Amino acid sequence: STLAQSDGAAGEVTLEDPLITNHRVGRKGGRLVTALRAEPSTFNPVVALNIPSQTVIRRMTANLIRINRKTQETEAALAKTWDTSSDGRRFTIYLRRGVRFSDGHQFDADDVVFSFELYLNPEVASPIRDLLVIGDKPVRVKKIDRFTIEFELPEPLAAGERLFDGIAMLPKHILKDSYIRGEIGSAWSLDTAEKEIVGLGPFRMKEYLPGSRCVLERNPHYWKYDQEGNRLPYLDELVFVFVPDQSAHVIRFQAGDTDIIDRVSSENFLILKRQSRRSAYRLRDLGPGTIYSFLFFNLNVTSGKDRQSLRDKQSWFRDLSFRKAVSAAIDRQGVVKLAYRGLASPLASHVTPGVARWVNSELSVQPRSIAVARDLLRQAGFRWNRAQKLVDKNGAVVEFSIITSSSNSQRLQMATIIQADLKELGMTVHVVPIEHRALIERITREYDFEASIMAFGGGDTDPNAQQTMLLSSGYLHFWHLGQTQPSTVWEAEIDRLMKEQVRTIDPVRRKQLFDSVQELMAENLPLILLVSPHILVGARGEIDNFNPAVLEHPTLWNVEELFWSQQRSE
Amino acid sequence: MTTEAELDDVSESLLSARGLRKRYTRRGGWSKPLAVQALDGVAVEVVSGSTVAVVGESGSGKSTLARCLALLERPDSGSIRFRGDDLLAANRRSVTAARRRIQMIFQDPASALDPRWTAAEIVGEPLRIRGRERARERRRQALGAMEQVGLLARWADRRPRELSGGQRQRLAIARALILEPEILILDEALSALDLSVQARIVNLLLDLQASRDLAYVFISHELSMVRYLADEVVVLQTGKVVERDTVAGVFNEPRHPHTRELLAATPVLERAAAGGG
Amino acid sequence: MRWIARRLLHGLLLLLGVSVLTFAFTEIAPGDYFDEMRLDPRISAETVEALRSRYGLDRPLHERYLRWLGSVLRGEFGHSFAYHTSVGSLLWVRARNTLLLTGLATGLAWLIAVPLGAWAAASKRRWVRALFGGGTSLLLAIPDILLALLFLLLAVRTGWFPVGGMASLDYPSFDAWGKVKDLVHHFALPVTAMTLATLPVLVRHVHASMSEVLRSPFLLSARGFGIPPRRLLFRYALPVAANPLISLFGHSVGSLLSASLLIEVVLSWPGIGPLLLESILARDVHVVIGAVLMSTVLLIVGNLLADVLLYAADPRIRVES
Amino acid sequence: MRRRRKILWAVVPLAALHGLVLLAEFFAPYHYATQNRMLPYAPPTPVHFFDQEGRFHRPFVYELVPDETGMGYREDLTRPCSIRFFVKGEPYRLLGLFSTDRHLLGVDEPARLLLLGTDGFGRDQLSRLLHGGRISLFAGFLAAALSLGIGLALGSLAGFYGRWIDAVIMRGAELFMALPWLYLLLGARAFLPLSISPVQTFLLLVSLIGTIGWARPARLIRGVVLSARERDYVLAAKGFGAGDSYLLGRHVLPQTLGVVYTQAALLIPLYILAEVTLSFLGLGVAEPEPSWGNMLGELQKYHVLTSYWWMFSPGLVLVVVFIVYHHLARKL
Amino acid sequence: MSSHAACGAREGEPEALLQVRDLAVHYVGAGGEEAAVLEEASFDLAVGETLGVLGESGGGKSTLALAVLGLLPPNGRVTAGRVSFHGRDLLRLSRRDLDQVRGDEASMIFQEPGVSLNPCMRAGDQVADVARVHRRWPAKRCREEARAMLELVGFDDSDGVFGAYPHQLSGGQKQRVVIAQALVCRPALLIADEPTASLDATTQAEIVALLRDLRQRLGLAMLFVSHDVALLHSLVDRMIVMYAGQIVESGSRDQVVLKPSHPYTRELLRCVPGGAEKGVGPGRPRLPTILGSPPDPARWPPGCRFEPRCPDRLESCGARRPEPRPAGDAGTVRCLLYDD
Ligand SMILES: Nc1ncnc2c1ncn2[C@@H]1O[C@H](COP(=O)(O)OP(=O)(O)OP(=O)(O)O)[C@@H](O)[C@H]1O
Ligand SMILES: Nc1ncnc2c1ncn2[C@@H]1O[C@H](COP(=O)(O)OP(=O)(O)OP(=O)(O)O)[C@@H](O)[C@H]1O
Ligand SMILES: [Mg+2]
Ligand SMILES: [Mg+2]
Repeated sequence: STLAQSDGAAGEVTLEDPLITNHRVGRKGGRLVTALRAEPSTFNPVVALNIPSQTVIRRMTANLIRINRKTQETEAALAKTWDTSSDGRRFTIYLRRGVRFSDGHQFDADDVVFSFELYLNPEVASPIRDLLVIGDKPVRVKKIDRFTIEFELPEPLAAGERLFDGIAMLPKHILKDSYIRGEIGSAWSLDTAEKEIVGLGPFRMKEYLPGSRCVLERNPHYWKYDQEGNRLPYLDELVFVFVPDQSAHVIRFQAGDTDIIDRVSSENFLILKRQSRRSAYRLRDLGPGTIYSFLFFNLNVTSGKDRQSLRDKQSWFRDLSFRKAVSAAIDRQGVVKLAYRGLASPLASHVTPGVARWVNSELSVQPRSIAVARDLLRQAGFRWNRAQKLVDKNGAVVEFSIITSSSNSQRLQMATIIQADLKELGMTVHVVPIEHRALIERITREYDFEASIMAFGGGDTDPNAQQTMLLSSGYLHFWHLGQTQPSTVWEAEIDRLMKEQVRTIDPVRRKQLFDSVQELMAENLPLILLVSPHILVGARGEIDNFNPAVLEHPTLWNVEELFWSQQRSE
Repeated sequence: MTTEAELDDVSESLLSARGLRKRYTRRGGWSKPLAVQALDGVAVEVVSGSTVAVVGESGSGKSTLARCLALLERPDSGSIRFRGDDLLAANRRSVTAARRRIQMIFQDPASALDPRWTAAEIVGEPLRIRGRERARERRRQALGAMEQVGLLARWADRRPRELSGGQRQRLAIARALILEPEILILDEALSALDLSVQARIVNLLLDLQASRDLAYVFISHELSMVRYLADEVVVLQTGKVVERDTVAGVFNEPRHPHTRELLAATPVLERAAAGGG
Repeated sequence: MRWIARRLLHGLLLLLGVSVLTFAFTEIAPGDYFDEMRLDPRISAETVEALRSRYGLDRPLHERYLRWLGSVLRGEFGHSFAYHTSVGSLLWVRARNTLLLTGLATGLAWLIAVPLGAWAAASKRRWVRALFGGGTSLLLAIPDILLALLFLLLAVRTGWFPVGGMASLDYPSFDAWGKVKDLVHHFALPVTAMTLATLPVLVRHVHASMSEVLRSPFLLSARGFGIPPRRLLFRYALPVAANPLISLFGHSVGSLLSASLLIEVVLSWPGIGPLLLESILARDVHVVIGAVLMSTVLLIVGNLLADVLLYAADPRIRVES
Repeated sequence: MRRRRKILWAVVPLAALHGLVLLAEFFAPYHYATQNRMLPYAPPTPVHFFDQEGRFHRPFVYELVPDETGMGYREDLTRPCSIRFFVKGEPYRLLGLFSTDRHLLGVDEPARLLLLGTDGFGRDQLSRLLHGGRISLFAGFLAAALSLGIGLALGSLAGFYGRWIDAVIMRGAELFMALPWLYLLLGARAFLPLSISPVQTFLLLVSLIGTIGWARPARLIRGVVLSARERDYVLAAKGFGAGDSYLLGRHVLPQTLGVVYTQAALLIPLYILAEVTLSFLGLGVAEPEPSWGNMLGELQKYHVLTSYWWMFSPGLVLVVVFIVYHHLARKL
Repeated sequence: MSSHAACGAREGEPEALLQVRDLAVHYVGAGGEEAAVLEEASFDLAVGETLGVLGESGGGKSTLALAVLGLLPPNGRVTAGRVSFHGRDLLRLSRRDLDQVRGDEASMIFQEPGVSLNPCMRAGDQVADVARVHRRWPAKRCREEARAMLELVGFDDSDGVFGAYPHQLSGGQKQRVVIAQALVCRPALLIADEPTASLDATTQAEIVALLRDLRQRLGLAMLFVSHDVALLHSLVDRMIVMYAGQIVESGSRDQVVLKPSHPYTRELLRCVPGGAEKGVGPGRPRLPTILGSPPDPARWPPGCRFEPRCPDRLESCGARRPEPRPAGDAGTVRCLLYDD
């Protein structure tokens, strides 16, 4: 394997082509404190999954190519430049020369090859691997010379270079041993010595205090410079304090214990806003992010006697008029007002307005109309009994349950609102909050539910990232999982469109294809879209270059550029 | 010293115990269990209509003997015969029947009465357990028994704590008598009472003995009372019988040094002129 | 001391039983740790299955149990799925933090409860009794969670106290005095909340057992020999009243790890409570079992401690050996 | 006599409370689930006696309308709306028996009588409080009864017969106290069908908790039984030929009543509160059904905690109820 | 009422050690009603003298003893009277000053030795502690003093006893430790409330012998409460007899026991089973008793309290309250029979 021909690396190279950034030049010094909702579970990019871990890891590591969170376009990172072959299957990446890891060791193609080997090895079972497996075949990586690598995709992939954003480059000299021992999964865990965690990001690990905080310090070997030739980052230290409770985040921000805050809930945002006149912080409502919440019905094919009542109800759920009526009855404005205090946007497409590049702007939000809903139901053969309850053709009373995750109060609120809305249609709805794992098990494995409210989002904005949900065979195709053949015409059509857009390199054509997909989704309502919450962030007024974006990580994506415009009085 | 052999030929005895042994182990959390030989081969013979007194210093096993004789505690070994039946080998039914014939008054009156019950309920309890009479009849009989021991009918609905010590003790006696037992075991039943009440109860006991042929096992450390009441005296010391004799024998010619010690220690009122009062 | 050996054996069996049953329980609860990944668009179902089998989640229960037992023998107490590390090291730090909080609070609560309860029991003044009864009733009646929330509100409104964390970021740079001040500052709120939560029960018990002892004749006798009131209360009555209190003390030692859950969560204390809750929700099974066993150990230790103390404090038990 | 009077001090308020809660539909001005989407987190409506000119009226309120900031509310002073008694409102079945639509209190349209303000859905907090008490109090009762029932049975068996029965039961109790029951609850929830009503689900889970909670009372009761069976009157009753069941029923168990009452008074509040923790795990009472536990749980939201003081009302009610229960426990 | 009529107050003698005048005590019952359980109790106790208190159970003997040293339970209250001890009125002393008297100049021991000792302190420490509190000696000296006292009360093995906990001692030993506690500061007065009632005969004899001996050696004055006539007669110099909260008779021991004046005393003495009445078999003669029962302390009869049970009652007895009057040599009696 690649490891066999290890350490053939030649001598030292000085940083010949640093990345020169283009932003306001800042001043060095200071410490930035921010809170994490949970403690990172690992510092190992190979196995890291949850947001807290990735938030920390991404400040300590770098990618070959990254997606600019603001423009949502790709830009050079460790790769100085890259070439894409005309069929979109082959990428040649030219590394910056003389880049060093935070321990001073030089970074070159061997590290890249090593990193991909880790990610791709099925034994390691890295969650990243799935990104690099396209149509059942993994990406091929080839070292051309010390600073050039060639990647070959098994199939053409539109916007394939976006893949590199999620893949951190790892130091071969540090991780080689544990990889050979087969213990890469538990390398760089929480009890690893701080010095051993080495990366290419703007910061490196200084101190980790279990349960309370982790402190990163400036990486002295970072490869970005500002226009005046100062090496980035500006900040001396970046501190993550672990604060499990949402409210506590706000409290600490208010108290000045933390300097930057993201993922503020709408209520808390309003509280902060009320006080911001008095205090020195800036709050930003970035508008809808990539998250879309939706109500969906169980359209899975189930067997077994105990599911008989579900199958009876599915005759309603499969009825498009029924779904349309439900959608028409939902007071999305009410949801925005009550569950998000106005800081959310009702949705027309499952692509949110936050993804400006891809959203189909032709689609419009369905206004609430009980009359329309009633008409739809009546035409579909539903009636109302004397007690004003909705009954179907067979005289069965329409009654179903909506399960939601008990740990998410917004979704619970939405369910409660929908419950009241549908009551006006004569439907009896039970809201059943259940604990998250139980919910997932019911939806993904047992298909034992009637309807549910969930939300998707995050990750890349590119349509490719939505395949798992949109393709009828996708494992996030929650309303009907495990299909070998598309079970409806429109699902077949979506499958076709999605497969086509993957292969289409032309961005305009791709957009057209994806617009059609959105239309089909909106017409057939497998997901009854609700709202997209706004991304709400805040930062202390003295933080300069603060340039939040809706993509992950909203406030720290450009942490190397942040600086204290005046030394904080302490 | 009396040997068991001496007792063997007493054939008309009502209750006879032989070779009673009882050992208690006290468990502290830490130490190894501590054993106390409370009874060590005790033999007692009770003839109907007679009074056997048991004396001895504190901790000599008097109460243990009483409980064993009343069949409320199982001795480790030995035999207890009531009217000739060996009760330690008998079945549950005959034990229950025998228990009703042998009643006991406990040393501590505070613990012997359920504080939640009224006087009439307490006295009527044995009837209730036997379950033959209806509630009204039970109460009637209970009131009768209370009257017998000099308790007023208007106290029938009081609870034990509302009665004085002497009254409580009398309540216990009334309760013990209601089943018309043949043997009554009194474990220091009179010690808590003052002189005049004590005298009243003693008189009652004597009357009952005369009219019903009741036998008593009388446990006490007040030797003057023992001397007055008992026919036979058994002296216990650390679980063993050290002397057994008639009252006259024990008081006039005590044989065992322990008995002599006991006698010498009791102050006796010089009555030379007291009668003239 | 054979007795201690027996108790320890007992404890060991209890631990074994608890671990077996806990394992069985985790089986009953729906879902497992890797289910969460099923919602992640980047991760395929195959990867999830691969991970599950890597951690042995596809094996039958008894096999998993034996594997876990093996790791206990190695001192690792299993492996945390979420934290990719051995449960032992993971739990230890949080347990320490929790013990710091609850230990301080429990100590403080006892320090207050004993004199307060004794004093109230001895006092003949009506208003003292009324105030005492009312005060403890009120404290007893305020649910822990409400108490914690009120303290949070206090901290937020006044800004006098930091919310969460055990020390400031700059802690290492402070001088000794600064360190002390900083610690007091951070500990004040959670420790007070915790103390107030445990106090009323303790005070009630002290009061009850002291009242009983104060009625006992030997105190009257001692009073008859002119022993002054304070000495009477603390030197004479308290050791005798200690008996039931020691069991209570054992109990409060036993619950050192579990008593502070709500307060830890609300006041963001980096203790074992939030971790346990998170692990239960995340089905990070070994962490849960580890935490449960840890508090069972404490339970056993508490009982043992109570017995030892009882032995030391009560000559009636001690001298017989 | 005095004792009885003191007990009355606890019993009367408790009885009144239970009455209020039982007849919640009548005392509550609105249905607990009626949302008023224009009035989320409205403060308690001020009740007035004097109008703008200072003239006295029967009590009346003004309609609340959102204020200029869009964050708060102000009174629409143009139109006073009188408070009336025995008004017609939403129909309901009283105690599940009579259909009626009369409510104790009401107010003229378009104002709403929100004496304790509203929650995030604009639902009347007072109405929810009254309804919520029904579930909470009942749940507390149910669970406590189960714990005590089982505890009494096992504890008295252990104490009375001792030996191996005692050993087995007490080891079991230790085990029970150490186990992480949340898992069992999660598991149990998974087994319950989704279609049964949230209240039933909750009560089932509460019963489970109650069943599990036997260990502590059992230990206490065992202690009492242990000392009670040593009493001479128990021995005496044996002397009258009494059997074990008589001794247990007549002499031993009555002794434990004190502990049982005290435990009941401590456990009921405990179990009422258990719901807060349960809600945390999604096992509490589901929306829109109110209970004191899930209403109190709202306070965990920072904005509710800091901004809407009237949302503390369930906490206050709970504290009062608990004080009364503790008082009762001490006097019994 | 007047102090001149004090029972047992002997004129012309040297100043008494303890002078009790018109002492009255009320108890507040559970229901709130008050009961006057002690009334008009007056007596003197000279240095080195032993006074026996005999009487009906519930007659107020313990109450009297407790009231003298201010040890009444919380629901008891002295409503009138004076207790002068060494010339100081104990009833007017503050708790602090009273504590200095108790255990130092006057001590009290109770009926049950088993419960009079602190179960959690070593016997010797309990004795030493009394010395420590009153004398403020260094600890070592206190211990020595305690050890000496333990020897004095008859422990040969004073070291062993010193380190023993109460439960390791027998009833008699415990009572002796209590006595040592009471005497370690060499008080002038010892009040003993039925100190031997719960002990068995041999132990009782030992304790009584000890008290007799100590009285001699330490010049101790004693107030000795008991209902055992024989015991009192063998121990005390003078006796008072109490019935229903009143002192009904007082006088020298022989006078009270051998020539009782008050009908109650006479009746009481008749109840004592003596050797004379012994008999064997069912034909045993019955013991004499006093008819009826004592009155309820909450509702005393208006006249003589013994009147309902008195064999010698006069017609006026039911209505007139008898006052104490002199009888015999330096005795008193409270009975209308002796009114002239
Ligand atoms: N249930 C028991 N458990 C352990 N030891 C006991 C028990 N009952 C009695 N003993 C012990 O047995 C011995 C004899 O006790 P018992 O009560 O029979 O004496 P006693 O002669 O009645 O004494 P007293 O005159 O004090 O009543 C004592 O040492 C006592 O401590
Ligand atoms: N704490 C108390 N509260 C109310 N009444 C009491 C209290 N203590 C004693 N008494 C009552 O006061 C009266 C006198 O009691 P005291 O104890 O002085 O009698 P005594 O002569 O010592 O009797 P005994 O010989 O039985 O000890 C009795 O009627 C008794 O019931
Ligand atoms: Mg005895
Ligand atoms: Mg007395």
